[in-house]
Amino acid sequence: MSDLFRVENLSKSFGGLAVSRDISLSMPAGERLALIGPNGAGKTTFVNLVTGQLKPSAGRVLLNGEDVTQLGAVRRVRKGLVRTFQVTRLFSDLTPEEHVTLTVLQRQRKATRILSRFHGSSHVADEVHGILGTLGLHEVARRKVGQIAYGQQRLLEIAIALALKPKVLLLDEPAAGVPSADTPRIEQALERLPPSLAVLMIEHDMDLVFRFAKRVVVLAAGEIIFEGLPSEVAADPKVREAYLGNYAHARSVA
Amino acid sequence: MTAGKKILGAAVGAVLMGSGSAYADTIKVGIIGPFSGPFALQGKNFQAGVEAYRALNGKSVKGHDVEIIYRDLPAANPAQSRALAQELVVKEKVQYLGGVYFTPDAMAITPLLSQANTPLVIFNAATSAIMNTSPLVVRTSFTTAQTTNPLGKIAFDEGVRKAITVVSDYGPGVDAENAFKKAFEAAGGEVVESVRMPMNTTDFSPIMQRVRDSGATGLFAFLPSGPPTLGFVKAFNETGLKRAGTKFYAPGDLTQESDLPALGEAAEGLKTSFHYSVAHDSPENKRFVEAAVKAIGSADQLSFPAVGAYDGMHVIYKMIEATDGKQDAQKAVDAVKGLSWTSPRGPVRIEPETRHITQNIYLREVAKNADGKYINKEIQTFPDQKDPGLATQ
Amino acid sequence: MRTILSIAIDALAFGMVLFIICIGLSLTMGLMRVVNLAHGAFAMIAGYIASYAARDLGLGYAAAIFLAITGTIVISIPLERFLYRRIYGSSELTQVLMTIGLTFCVIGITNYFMGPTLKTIPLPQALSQPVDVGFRTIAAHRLFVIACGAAVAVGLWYLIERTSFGIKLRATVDNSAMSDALGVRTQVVYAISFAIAIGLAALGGVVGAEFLPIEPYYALRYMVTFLVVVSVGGAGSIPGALIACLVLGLVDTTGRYLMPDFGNFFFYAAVILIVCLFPRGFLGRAQ
Amino acid sequence: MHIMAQAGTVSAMSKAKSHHWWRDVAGIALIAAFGAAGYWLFPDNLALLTRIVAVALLVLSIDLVVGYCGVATLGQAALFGAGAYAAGIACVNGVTEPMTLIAIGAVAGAAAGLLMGGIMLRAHGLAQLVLSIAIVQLFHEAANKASAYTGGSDGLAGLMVSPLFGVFEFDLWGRTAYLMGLTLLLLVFIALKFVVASPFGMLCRGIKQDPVRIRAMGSFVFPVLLKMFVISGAVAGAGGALAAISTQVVGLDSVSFELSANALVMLVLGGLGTLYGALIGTVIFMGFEHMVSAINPFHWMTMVGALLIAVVLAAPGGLSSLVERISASRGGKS
Repeated sequence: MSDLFRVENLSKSFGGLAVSRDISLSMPAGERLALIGPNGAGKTTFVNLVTGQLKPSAGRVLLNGEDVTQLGAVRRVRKGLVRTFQVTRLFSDLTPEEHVTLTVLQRQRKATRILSRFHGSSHVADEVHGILGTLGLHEVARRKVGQIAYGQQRLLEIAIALALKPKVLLLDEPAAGVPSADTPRIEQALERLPPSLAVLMIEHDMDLVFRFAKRVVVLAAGEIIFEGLPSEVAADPKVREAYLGNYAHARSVA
Repeated sequence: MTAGKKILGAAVGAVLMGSGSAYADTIKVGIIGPFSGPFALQGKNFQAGVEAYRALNGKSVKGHDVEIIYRDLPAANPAQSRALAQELVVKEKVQYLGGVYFTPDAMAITPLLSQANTPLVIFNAATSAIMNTSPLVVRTSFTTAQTTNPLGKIAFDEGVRKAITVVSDYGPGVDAENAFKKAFEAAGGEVVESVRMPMNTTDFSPIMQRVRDSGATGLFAFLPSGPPTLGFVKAFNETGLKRAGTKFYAPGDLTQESDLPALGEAAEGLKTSFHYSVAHDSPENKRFVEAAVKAIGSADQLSFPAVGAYDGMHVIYKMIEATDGKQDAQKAVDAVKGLSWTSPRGPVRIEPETRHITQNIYLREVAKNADGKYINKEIQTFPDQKDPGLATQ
Repeated sequence: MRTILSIAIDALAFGMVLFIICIGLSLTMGLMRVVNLAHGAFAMIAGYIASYAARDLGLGYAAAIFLAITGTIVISIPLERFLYRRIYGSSELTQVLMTIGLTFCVIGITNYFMGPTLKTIPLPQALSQPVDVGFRTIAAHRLFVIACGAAVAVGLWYLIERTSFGIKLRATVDNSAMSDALGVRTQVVYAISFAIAIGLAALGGVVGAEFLPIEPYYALRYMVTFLVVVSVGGAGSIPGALIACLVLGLVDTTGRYLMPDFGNFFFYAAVILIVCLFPRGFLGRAQ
Repeated sequence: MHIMAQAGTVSAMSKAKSHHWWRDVAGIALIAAFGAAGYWLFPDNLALLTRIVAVALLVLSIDLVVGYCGVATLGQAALFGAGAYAAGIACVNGVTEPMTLIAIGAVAGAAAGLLMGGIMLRAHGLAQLVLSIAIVQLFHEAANKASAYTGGSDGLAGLMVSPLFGVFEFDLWGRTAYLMGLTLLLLVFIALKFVVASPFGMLCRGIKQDPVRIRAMGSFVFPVLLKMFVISGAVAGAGGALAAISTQVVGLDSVSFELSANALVMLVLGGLGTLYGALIGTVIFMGFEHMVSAINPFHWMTMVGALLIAVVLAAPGGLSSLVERISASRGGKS
């Protein structure tokens, strides 16, 4: 039970259609896990189940040994289970600074205060600028999000997640849609994630996966078909069968 | 010659103006009414009554020109009512206020009157209690209790022993229900059921079903004039109540003349009691109708609010006469206490104690006149009716 | 039993009037995403035209209905072209602002030209008779309204589900850019749908005039009822609107029979209950 | 040259915060100036101006839920009316001190806001709008039914409010009422400026744009919106109480759908999501309505309708966006 994060026999079906079947996996602190699989394998569904956006049909989610399956999305975030979104969900007329400030205040349970100024606390401001600085967003800190580059928006997604001081971080395709010139900045950001953090990353870019992950899990048709080292993935016959075409394709594109 | 006369007149006027403003001055009268919105027709009738009076009796009293200022208050809205009254008094410097269709609007104005030194002559708003809120209010319309009262005895005399009342669920509706109940029970009848329906009811079939189930042989109804009356009367006919011989009584709001072309055949034979029918047969009324139709533009649109306004203007003119153009609300009101005259509706009198109008109430029947037009034909007169609501207080 | 049947048939007639008028609004709101608060204004315009045709021109009832529908659609064409096209895709509140403005204008203009009195549309002899249906008498007109409602429901269902226009309409609604690329002339589809919606409003205004009498304030007086019915049914759904009209008609009619003093309480309490149970309306599309 | 330009942007950025602060102070001063100008320029129309102030409070309260939280409502008059009736009933029963009455109205409005929010926030979009309509209709019906307390359709009359601070009477000329109303409006406006600039205000703006994102940030949505509903109820209730005090009558119109709809129209006319838009919309709409209905009491509705259409065609974001656009284009030219 030393695992920081554990998923046991998680299943989900919509009507008669099973989209997640009996998924179990666990992550210790400091884990760097990549979850890959062909389109429609149920990767985002898995993240939605784990973070509480969807209710599982069966199975359990444990955080620090505590069963959080019955908790809603908000409570799970507050316990340290944090995600980013595949398609950025940001507030287009707010600035990155405002996004992260709001997140930090929320983490400190000060976000619902009426009798304080939004930019009032210098402690908060220092932390916010620290986070934005780590991710290289200080230059655009006060521009409206609608006006900054998409790569920077993806970084902001990560910044918001970090501002929540997560224990487990689920990154849903952090580099999706980012022009290849900007990918290194994302990679850099991933390398600088706090070492104790357990990170699960869904990603299509296999180069990124190979550089980032210590362990790889392959999901196909809602089931885990492989779990092991990145170097072993390519050789696995099941993976080759389910995935290789896409993988080869992805590689050639990258 | 004429030019010379004009110049002379102007010169005399200028001299008089210089010597004192008591003569060729303008006295302003502010009229508040629903001139637009869902009750625009009633407001138009206010205007027609006022204009008819001025057409027949001149636009000045004892040398004081009378100017009318209209202000629109589309629906019951006391806050706006007060704002309009305040503006009329303070900004437009009116000496008299008139009009007011709804009770709450009148209630919002009455607290201002003594400070404004302005009398209010109500052309319509028909709740008894308004008269108690200020000594400077005079009313030339009617109260619902006043027009309803005779119906109780009429129904009993026509053989109805069990009756059901159906009224719109608001102030005047409740007044009507109480008045009929009291009068009918005093005559010896029994009200077996009282139904109050929401104002916005459009389908009356379920109500008629209830009337049928109640076993009553007489139906008393009160609805404000307007679109729902049509549905109500039609539902009464279509559900077979009319054929079954159920007797139908209502105050005249239900068969307002402007609704009659629409109601038409459906309302034929319907008996209502009211203080005024456009078809009232008297020389005064003929004169009035002719002038009012000219003012309103179409004979179909003329109905009772016009006569309230016409008589209201009469009262205001008398007030101006009595005060000789000086602003003195108490003197003006005192001057019309006990005033009696022959209105287009018949003989009327301002009761000195209540300042409300005492008048004949008529039982009328919807019938075709010689031209094939539907009218409220007067068939019985109940002379000299006071407001029972105020009389009991 | 007689009472229950009697109430049911009243409820059916009232519900069908609501349905005929509201289904057009449901189409504009659900398929074209325009909150057209001026919908009732078009029904009212049709009522005036029919009244004029029948009373002043002496035309028959059927001719009056036909004239009212075509007349109203003709009036609506320039409005669609110059006003509504500007607000397709705008925020709902902007649409509300404009269509309320339009309603005010229509009311003001009607009041000026037609006067504030009630206008009736004389029924033909056959429809104005009470008919004995065994357990009670009912106005033939009510039966006619029920038939009209049923015909509209079936006709619309056929149009949308079974014709090529229906396919184009649904495609345009789901993805107008894609439909454009596939050669569907979406502007035309919108214009035709708008005309159909207005035509239905017109039909409802005329045949429903016995329930909702024609007068200038008509356009605002029933606006809330129409909006509520459409939302309860689920905007854009024909069976949804039908169910909503029948259920609300039944609640309203029964409530007014059982406890007339609290008639409005029943209606709005039912609305709150339904909306809480079915947040998208009975058969609303997923948002 | 290039360096200077860069330095310029940096200093402009660091100034951004204080710039906003100054803008708010200037805005509030401007409102106070307009209010005072109204007092001097239209001393004979103070009852109208007081009514505008009361309605402005209602419109501001709608802006809080519609403009800042994205909750559509056509039933806000329920909260306004709750305040008006609470103040009215208290006054008839012997509580006649005007400030106390305003407080009573605000509390009643807040309570009604709690109830209304609790129901409305269960739904979204169109369904939410319909819930708001149903609620205001039920309030209206309840006020009509409870005529023993509310006076029903005849209105609750006979409010005898004692003079403000024991000195200033609520009289025919309405100076006390107007100045008290204006002060109330300014105080509320300042308070709301703080509310919308607080973390809570920012959270609401976030919820308006994307509640899912806000949940993923670890914040609940429902209690936040409910809180805003309560605040908005207090503002609307204070407006209702002001209307009751200044007119000394409370009518059923104060809990009507029509008032709610008109107020929403004023808000959209002025522009959502800036408190200024609410004030601009109220003043323009009511001022215009008053003007055209005085010129032609019979057919003014057409003119108001034409105004609304014209605004949609010319300034789809409301009049305040027009002001911003003009000032932006001026800035661009200079």
